[in-house]
Amino acid sequence: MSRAAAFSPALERATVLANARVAEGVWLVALAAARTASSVEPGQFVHLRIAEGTDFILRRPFSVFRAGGGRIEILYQTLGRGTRALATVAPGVEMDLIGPLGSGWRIPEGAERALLVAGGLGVAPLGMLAERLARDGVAVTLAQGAPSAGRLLARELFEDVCRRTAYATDDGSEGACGFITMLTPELIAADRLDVIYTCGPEPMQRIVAAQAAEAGVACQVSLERLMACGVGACLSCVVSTVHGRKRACVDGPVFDAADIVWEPAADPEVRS
Amino acid sequence: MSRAAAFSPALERATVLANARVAEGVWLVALAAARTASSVEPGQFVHLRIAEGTDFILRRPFSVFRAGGGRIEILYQTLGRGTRALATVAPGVEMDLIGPLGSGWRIPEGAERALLVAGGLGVAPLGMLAERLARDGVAVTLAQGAPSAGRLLARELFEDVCRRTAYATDDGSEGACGFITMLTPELIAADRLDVIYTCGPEPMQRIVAAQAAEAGVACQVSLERLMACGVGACLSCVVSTVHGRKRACVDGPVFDAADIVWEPAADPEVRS
Amino acid sequence: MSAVDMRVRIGALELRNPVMTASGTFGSGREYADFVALSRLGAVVTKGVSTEPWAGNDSPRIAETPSGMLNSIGLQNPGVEAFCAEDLAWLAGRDVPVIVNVVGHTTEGYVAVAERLEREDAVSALELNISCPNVDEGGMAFGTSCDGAAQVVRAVRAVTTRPLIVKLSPNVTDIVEIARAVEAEGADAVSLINTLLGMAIDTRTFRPKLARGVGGLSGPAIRPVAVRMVWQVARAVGVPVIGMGGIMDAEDAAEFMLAGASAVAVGTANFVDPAATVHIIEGLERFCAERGIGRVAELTGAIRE
Amino acid sequence: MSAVDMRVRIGALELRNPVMTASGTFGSGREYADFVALSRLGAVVTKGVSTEPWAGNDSPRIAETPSGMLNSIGLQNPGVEAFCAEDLAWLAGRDVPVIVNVVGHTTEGYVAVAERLEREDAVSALELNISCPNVDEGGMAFGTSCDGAAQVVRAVRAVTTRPLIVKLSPNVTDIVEIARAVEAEGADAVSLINTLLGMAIDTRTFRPKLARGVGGLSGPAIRPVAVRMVWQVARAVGVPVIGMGGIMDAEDAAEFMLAGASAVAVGTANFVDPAATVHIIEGLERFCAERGIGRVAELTGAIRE
Ligand SMILES: Cc1cc2nc3c(=O)[nH]c(=O)nc-3n(C[C@H](O)[C@H](O)[C@H](O)COP(=O)(O)OP(=O)(O)OC[C@H]3O[C@@H](n4cnc5c(N)ncnc54)[C@H](O)[C@@H]3O)c2cc1C
Ligand SMILES: Cc1cc2nc3c(=O)[nH]c(=O)nc-3n(C[C@H](O)[C@H](O)[C@H](O)COP(=O)(O)OP(=O)(O)OC[C@H]3O[C@@H](n4cnc5c(N)ncnc54)[C@H](O)[C@@H]3O)c2cc1C
Ligand SMILES: Cc1cc2nc3c(=O)[nH]c(=O)nc-3n(C[C@H](O)[C@H](O)[C@H](O)COP(=O)(O)O)c2cc1C
Ligand SMILES: Cc1cc2nc3c(=O)[nH]c(=O)nc-3n(C[C@H](O)[C@H](O)[C@H](O)COP(=O)(O)O)c2cc1C
Ligand code: FES
Ligand code: FES
Repeated sequence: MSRAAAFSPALERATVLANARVAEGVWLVALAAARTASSVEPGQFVHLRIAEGTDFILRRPFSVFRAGGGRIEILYQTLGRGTRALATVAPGVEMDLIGPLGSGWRIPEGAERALLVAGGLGVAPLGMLAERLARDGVAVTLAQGAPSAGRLLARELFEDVCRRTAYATDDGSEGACGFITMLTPELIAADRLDVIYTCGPEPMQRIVAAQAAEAGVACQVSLERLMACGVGACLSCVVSTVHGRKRACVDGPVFDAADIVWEPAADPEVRS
Repeated sequence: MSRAAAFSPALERATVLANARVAEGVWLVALAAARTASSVEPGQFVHLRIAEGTDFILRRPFSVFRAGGGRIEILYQTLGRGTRALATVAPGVEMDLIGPLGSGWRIPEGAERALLVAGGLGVAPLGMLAERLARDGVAVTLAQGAPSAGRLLARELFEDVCRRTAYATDDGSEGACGFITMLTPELIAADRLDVIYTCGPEPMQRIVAAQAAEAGVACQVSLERLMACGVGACLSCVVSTVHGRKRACVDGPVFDAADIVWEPAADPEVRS
Repeated sequence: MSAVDMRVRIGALELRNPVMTASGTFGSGREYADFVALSRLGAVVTKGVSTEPWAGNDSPRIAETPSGMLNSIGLQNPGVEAFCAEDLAWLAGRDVPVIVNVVGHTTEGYVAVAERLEREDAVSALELNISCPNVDEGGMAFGTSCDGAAQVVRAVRAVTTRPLIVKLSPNVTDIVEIARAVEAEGADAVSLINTLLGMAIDTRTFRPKLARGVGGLSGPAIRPVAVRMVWQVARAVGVPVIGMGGIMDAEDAAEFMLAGASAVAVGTANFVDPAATVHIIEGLERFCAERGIGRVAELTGAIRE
Repeated sequence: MSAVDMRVRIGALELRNPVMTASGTFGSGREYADFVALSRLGAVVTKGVSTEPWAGNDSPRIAETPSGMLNSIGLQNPGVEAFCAEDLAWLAGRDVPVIVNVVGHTTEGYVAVAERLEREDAVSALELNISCPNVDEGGMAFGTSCDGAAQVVRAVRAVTTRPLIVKLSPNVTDIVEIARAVEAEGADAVSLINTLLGMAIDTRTFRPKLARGVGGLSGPAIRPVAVRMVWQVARAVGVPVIGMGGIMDAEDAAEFMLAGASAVAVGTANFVDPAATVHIIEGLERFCAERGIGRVAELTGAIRE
C-alpha cells in the first residue's frame, strides 16, 4: 500500500483563472496555486475561503479534480450560499486556500485493475486518481451515475484514461436507467479487481462498499463531513470507524471501507 | 421660506456608472437612479446599501452632490469599512438605495445673497445647492476649508456658479493658512447676506452658526448622525434642539442653526 | 402556486398572517407607509410607550457589529397621551391590528399606560416590554427575575381586557422559568427575544461606541440564540410564542415557526430592506405552497427531532 | 516602529504576549504547527480534558450562522492519561506555556484531572471549563449558578498548586456574581466568554442543523456580548480577566483589553486564518507602537468613559 509522504499544508493565495459552468448546477473553477498544484495527491482537498469579511465564516472544502502546471481545478456543485457565491467569482480575483489537506487514495502495491465508482459530484476526487492510475499502468474502469446524460461529468477525461466506462442515469438518457449500483456487481464480477474506489452520496458508497466486501475486493471510500478547521484541530468532521471516531479532514477523507461504521441514512449532512 | 414639497422616498435599484478617486481619500461615484435623480432636492440624501449579505447590516447615508439626466453623484470620503468597500465597486454593479430622504436646504423667499461654508466633505450637500441658487439668481459665495490645496473639492463646479470663492487650508498651500472660520467673519461682514448655509465638522458648523447669529443672518446647518432606518422610525439619529430631540433623517439633516442645542465637542461620531 | 391559508391565532387575536413588526424598529408604521401597505401585515407593533414622555439616551445611539447592531435608544417616546392622539389616531384607519408596546420604570408606570390604552378601541393587544436593556430603572430589571416579571404582569393583567403579550429578555440564565411565571399570571402570549446586552469600543478613541456604554444587540448575529430560546419556551408553555431576533427573510421566519413560534416579528431587517415584512410574507406563502403546506400555522413546532 | 513590551502577567504566570488560543479550537497546538511557530504565542490552551475518554456528540457537529458558527463537539477527548502521554509530551518541548482546559461531569471528575495534571511539569496553568453548553451533565450546569461554580472551584483549588483560571459561561443573568464567587474560592483568573447556547434549524429538512439540537455560538457575532461581559467582570473582580469571543484581528483584541482584559484568546478565527494568532500578535504590537504605547499591558482597562 503506498501513500505519498504527506506534504505539509500551507495557506496559499490563489488567483482565479477561469470559472465556468460545465453542466446544470455544476461549475469548474481553475486557480493559479503553484504550491498546492505541485504537491497535491489524488483524493486530497483544499479548504477555500469564499470571501473576505464575516459573511462566510467557514471555509469550504473541495477536492482537487486536476492539478498541474501551477494550477488546480475544482469541480463543484452550486448547492448553498457558499457555492452559489463561488460561481459569481470572476477571473483575476484572489482567494485564499489551505492545502493540500487530508489523506488521499492509496494505490495498493502492484495493483493492475481498479474500479472507480462515482455518483454525481463524486467524480471530483477521482479525476486526478484516474490519471495517476493510468500513468502507473493500472487498468481503470469508471462507473458513473448521474440524474441525466447532461449531468455526466468530465467524460472526456475519463474516457481518455480509462479502459472502460459505464454510465447509469436516473432518467435513462444515457447508459442504464437507474442507479449506478445496479451496474457495479457485474463490473466487479467481470474483472479480477485489486481495488475499488468510490465517492458520491453516502448511501451509494455504502452499497458499493458492501458489494466490494461481498466480492472480497479492497474498497476505499471518500466521505464528506462539515469541516471548520480542515487541519484536525476542531473535531467537527468525525467519522465513526471500528477504531473509534476519526477526523475526515486528516485521517480521511479517504478511508478503508471496511473500517467505517455507517451512520443512519437520514444523516442530513449527506446531500450531494 | 420655500422648501420643495417632500417627494416620497422609495427603494431604487441603481447601477454604478463610474466610481473614481478625485482627491486623496475622496471618491466620486455616479449612479444611474432615475427616480431619485428627478426628485431629489438640494441637501437631501440617499441611504445606500453597500453590499448584499449581512457584512454591512446598516446602510450608509450620503448627500446627493449633483443630480440630473437620470443620474446622481455622491462625493465621499473613504473613512471606515463601508466607504472603503464602496471605493472598490466597479461600474455595472447594482446597488440599492432609499431616496430621496430628509429635509434639505431652504431658500428664503426673495433671497439675493448667500454664503456657503464648507469644511472637508461638507461640500457634498452644497453642490446641488450652489447650482440651484445660481439658477435662481442668488449671488453665491463659497468658503471652503481643507487640509491642503489638493483636498479642495469640486472647485470647478463652485468657481463656475459662485460669484466668489474663498479658500483656507491647514497647511497654507492654497488660500488662507488655517481654518475657514477665520475668513467667514469678514465674508459675512462684507455682504448683506440673506442666508448662510454650512456643512462640515460639527465644531466648525457651530462656530459659523455663532458668527451668523452675531451678524443677525439666518443660518442653516446640515448635521451628521449615525442612522439605521433613514426614514424616521428608529430614533437612532436624534439631534438636540430647542424643540426637543429631532430626527436628523427626516426633520433634518438641515436644521435652522438657531434651533440647535450644540452637544459637547468630544462627540465621537463627529469625525469628518 | 396553490392558495395557502396564512392566518394565525395569538390567543383571542386573529392575524391575517404571522408577520408583525418588532417594536421600536417600525416607528408607528407611518414612517414605513411609503414602502409597505400596512394592511398587508399581520400586525403593527408600536415602539415602547410610557405614561410621561421619555427623552431617551444621548447620541451616539447605535453601532454596527458583525451581522448585527447595537442600539441604546432608551425608549424615547412622547408619552401615552401624545401617542394616542397622534400615532394611534393615524394607525386606527389602516386596517391592521395594532399591538402597543408598553414600558415603565415602575409597576405603576406600566399599569397607568395599560389603563389609558383600555379606552382606545384601536388597540388590539398590549405587549409588555419587561426586557429593554436600555433604561436604568425598570425595563430589563423586571424581565430578569421570575418575581419581578410575575409582579408586573399580575398588576397589568388586573387592569386590561386586551390580549396581553409579555416580551421576554434573553439576558437570563433560564428563560423558560420566566415564561412560565408570566404564563401563570395570565399572559396570553410571550414574545421573544428582546436584544442581548452588548458593548463595542472604538479602538481609535478608546471610548464606547454608544454614549450610554452598553446597548442591545439585534440582527442576524443573535438569531441562533433566539431560535434556541423560542424552541425551549414553546415546548414549556401552553400560550403562543411570538418569535423574533435576526429574521431577514422567509426562511428565517420559517425557522422560528418550526422552532415553535405561532407568529414572528421583523426588526432590524426593516433597516436593511424597508419592505422586508412584505417580502417575508410573500416568501412564507411561497415556502408553504412549494411544500404543499396548506396552512402556515402547520409550521408551528413542526421541527423534526 | 519602536519596541513594545508585549509581556503580560496572569497572576503568577508571565506570558510573552497577551494572545493565547481558545480551548477546543487549536487542538493541542500540533495541528497548527504548520502555520504558527508555537513559541510566538502567549500560551496554548488545550482542548478540554476529562479523566476518562469522551466520545463527544454525533454528527453534524457544526453549522454556519451569520458571522458565527454553532458547535456541539461535546468535549470529545482521549482522557487525561492519553492526553499526557501524547499531546502534553509533544507540547512540552515547544517553548510555550501550556494551559490545560479541564472538564468533568462531576466535581470528582474535575478533581481527578487536576490531580493527575499536578504531576506534569509541562502544565503552566489549568483552565477550569465550567461553561461548556455541549454536554448533558456537568459542563454548563456548574457555571450557571454561584453555588455550583464555587463548589467545583473550591474542590479543584484544594488539589492544585498551578495557577487556576476559571472559564465562565455567558448564559447567565449575572456573570459578575459568578465571577465574584469563583474569585472568592481562590481562582487566580477568570476567562470569558464560552459560547452562547444557540440553535439552527434546516428549513429544507425541518431538522436541527446539529445532531444534538442545540450548540454553542462563537465567532464575531458574539463579540459585543463578550466585550460587555469582560467590561462588567473586569471592574468587579480583582483577578485578571482573559477575554475572548469573536476576536478576528488585532483591533478586536485591543477592544477586549480596553474593556479590561489582561490577555485574550483566539478561537473561531483560527478556522478562518490558521495563522490568525500570529497576525493578531503582530497587529497588536503595531497598534501600540503607532499610538506610542510602550507596554501592551497599558491597554488593559484603558477604556475612556
Ligand atoms: C473533503 C471534501 C471534499 C469535497 N469536495 C467537493 C468537490 O470537489 N466538489 C463539490 O461540489 N463539493 C465538494 N464537497 C462538498 C462541498 O464542500 C459542499 O458542497 C460545500 O461546502 C457547500 O457549501 P455551500 O455554502 O454551497 O452550502 P451551505 O449548505 O450553504 O453551507 C453551509 C455549511 O455547510 C457545509 N457543507 C454543506 N454541504 C456540505 C457537504 N456536502 N460536505 C461538506 N460540507 C458541507 C459548508 O462547507 C458550510 O460550512 C467536498 C466536501 C468535503 C468534506
Ligand atoms: C445625512 C448624511 C449625509 C452624509 N453625506 C455624506 C457625503 O455626501 N459624503 C461623505 O463622504 N459622507 C457623508 N456622510 C457621512 C457618511 O455617512 C459616513 O462617512 C459613512 O457612513 C461612513 O461609513 P463607513 O462604513 O466608511 O464608516 P464606519 O465607521 O466603518 O461605519 C460604521 C457605522 O457608522 C456610521 N457612520 C460612520 N461615520 C459616520 C458619519 N460621519 N455620519 C453618519 N454615519 C456615520 C456608518 O454609516 C455605519 O453605520 C453623511 C452622513 C449623513 C448622516
Ligand atoms: C432600534 C431598536 C429599537 C428597539 N426598541 C424597542 C422597544 O421600544 N420596545 C421593545 O420591546 N423592543 C425594542 N427593540 C427590540 C426589537 O423589538 C427586537 O426584539 C429585537 O431587535 C430583535 O429583533 P431583530 O433582530 O429582528 O431586530 C428595539 C430594537 C431596535 C434595533
Ligand atoms: C469547535 C469549538 C470547540 C470548543 N471547545 C471548547 C473546549 O473544549 N473547552 C472550552 O472551554 N471551550 C471550548 N470552546 C469555546 C472557545 O474556547 C471560546 O470560548 C469560544 O469559541 C468563543 O471564542 P471565539 O468566538 O473566538 O471562538 C470551543 C469552541 C469551538 C468553536
Ligand atoms: S475539520 Fe477540524 S478536525 Fe476536521
Ligand atoms: S435613522 Fe432612524 S429615525 Fe433617523
